[in-house]
Amino acid sequence: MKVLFFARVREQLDCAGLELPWQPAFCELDALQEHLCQKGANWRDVLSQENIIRAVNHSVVDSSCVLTDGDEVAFYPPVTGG
Amino acid sequence: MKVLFFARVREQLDCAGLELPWQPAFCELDALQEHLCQKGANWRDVLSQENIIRAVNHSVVDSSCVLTDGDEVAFYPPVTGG
Amino acid sequence: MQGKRFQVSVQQADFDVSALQRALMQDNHEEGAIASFTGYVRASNARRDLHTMELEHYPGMTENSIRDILAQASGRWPLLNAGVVHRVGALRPGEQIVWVGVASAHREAAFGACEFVMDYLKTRAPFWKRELGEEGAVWVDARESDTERAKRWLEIDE
Amino acid sequence: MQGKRFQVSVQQADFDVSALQRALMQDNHEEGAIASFTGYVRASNARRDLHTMELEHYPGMTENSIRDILAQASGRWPLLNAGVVHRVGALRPGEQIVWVGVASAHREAAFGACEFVMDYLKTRAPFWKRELGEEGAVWVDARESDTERAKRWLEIDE
Repeated sequence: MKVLFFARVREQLDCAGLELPWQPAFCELDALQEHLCQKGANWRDVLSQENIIRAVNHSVVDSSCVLTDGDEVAFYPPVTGG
Repeated sequence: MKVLFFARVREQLDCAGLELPWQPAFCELDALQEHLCQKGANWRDVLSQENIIRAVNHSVVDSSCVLTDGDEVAFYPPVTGG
Repeated sequence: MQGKRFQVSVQQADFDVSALQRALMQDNHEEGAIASFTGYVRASNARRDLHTMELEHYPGMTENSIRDILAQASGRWPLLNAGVVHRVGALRPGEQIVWVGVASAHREAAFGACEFVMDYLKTRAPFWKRELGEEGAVWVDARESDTERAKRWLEIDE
Repeated sequence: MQGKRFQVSVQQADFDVSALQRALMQDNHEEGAIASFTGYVRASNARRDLHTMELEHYPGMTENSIRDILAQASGRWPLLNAGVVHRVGALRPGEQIVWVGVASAHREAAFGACEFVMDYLKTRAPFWKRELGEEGAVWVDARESDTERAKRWLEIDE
């Protein structure tokens, strides 16, 4: 499973992305996020920011959702293009 | 005084414009228009059409107005550019 | 901020939208947004197969009325530069007729002013279209919907 | 009528608005109207003198989200063709960032759809701007006014 970070989130984590071997614990987005938060205090701080946007397979999700092996998950701040 | 006709009005009158020597009778737009109507039945028909627009010195006027020697008056149908 | 520039041209020749848009940019790079509109001669028509569109205008008044429309737009929105090019003469389907471009710091003003200028151009500037097709020449009728669109701006004022 | 074509490009290279606009035209000359928007890097900023704007994006999702926005627009308005070009990488003040072009039979649809696409692009497509100036690099904050503008379209639906 691929996890990506963009912009300010990527910079704050000093990490552009991770490849995680699939675990049953990742079957929900909230559970995956909690797993990432356990990587350290900085990870918990950054991923707990209120305005963080989550996308699963290129679609923004408003609440937790079911994940399956091979999904691509991204965490990023509000967009500022255009 | 210069009087101009455009588009359908010009075609219906078969006249693009006239140079009229100034007369005190032309001191009002309505009076000038009545003078033109007296040129023949066709002129009266064409210039009496309801949607005719009148411009004096490049500005559209909604009602009759005072004219002075040297003014440029135009009669034309609703515009269709753009 | 440099002074506002209004470019107005009534011409037979075709035009290049890239060049027109570049001419709206100032050296100090204040522009964040350019909204533009280009009108084209459409091939299809309810009444006939169009082969040529003829555009007549009132020289002198045309340019004055377009400048007046641009001045009104710049009273409503914080514009930097704006331009209008309108072609006259004989045009074929697919050809460009009119271009309106508006530069501003932000897109809200650019979009609003561009649409306002087009609505007013359609109902105020002295241009007339005549369609030449298989059945001869026909003057285009003014559209009631254009008058209604132009009236919106008066309602917004109230 | 030929099928609708959506052209989407995310690229480092600059673009030519004339060429992009020509690519929206079909051979059957159904288009009466093209509305377009071009966004530029502004020089001035509340916080600092900008010397470079860096644009990051989420490859793959960016293109998908833009196509989704165009599909939504074509569900709302009778569009013929539409295109979006968005640059990424390092840009200087005065440079073009984004272009949106919409072709339709009439101007109402072209203007509406062009503004809709820009509003959604600003609030949905995964791009991020970072400003480099004398005081270092700063991520640009999302504007509340952009969120409000995008919400307008939901209110129109109700």
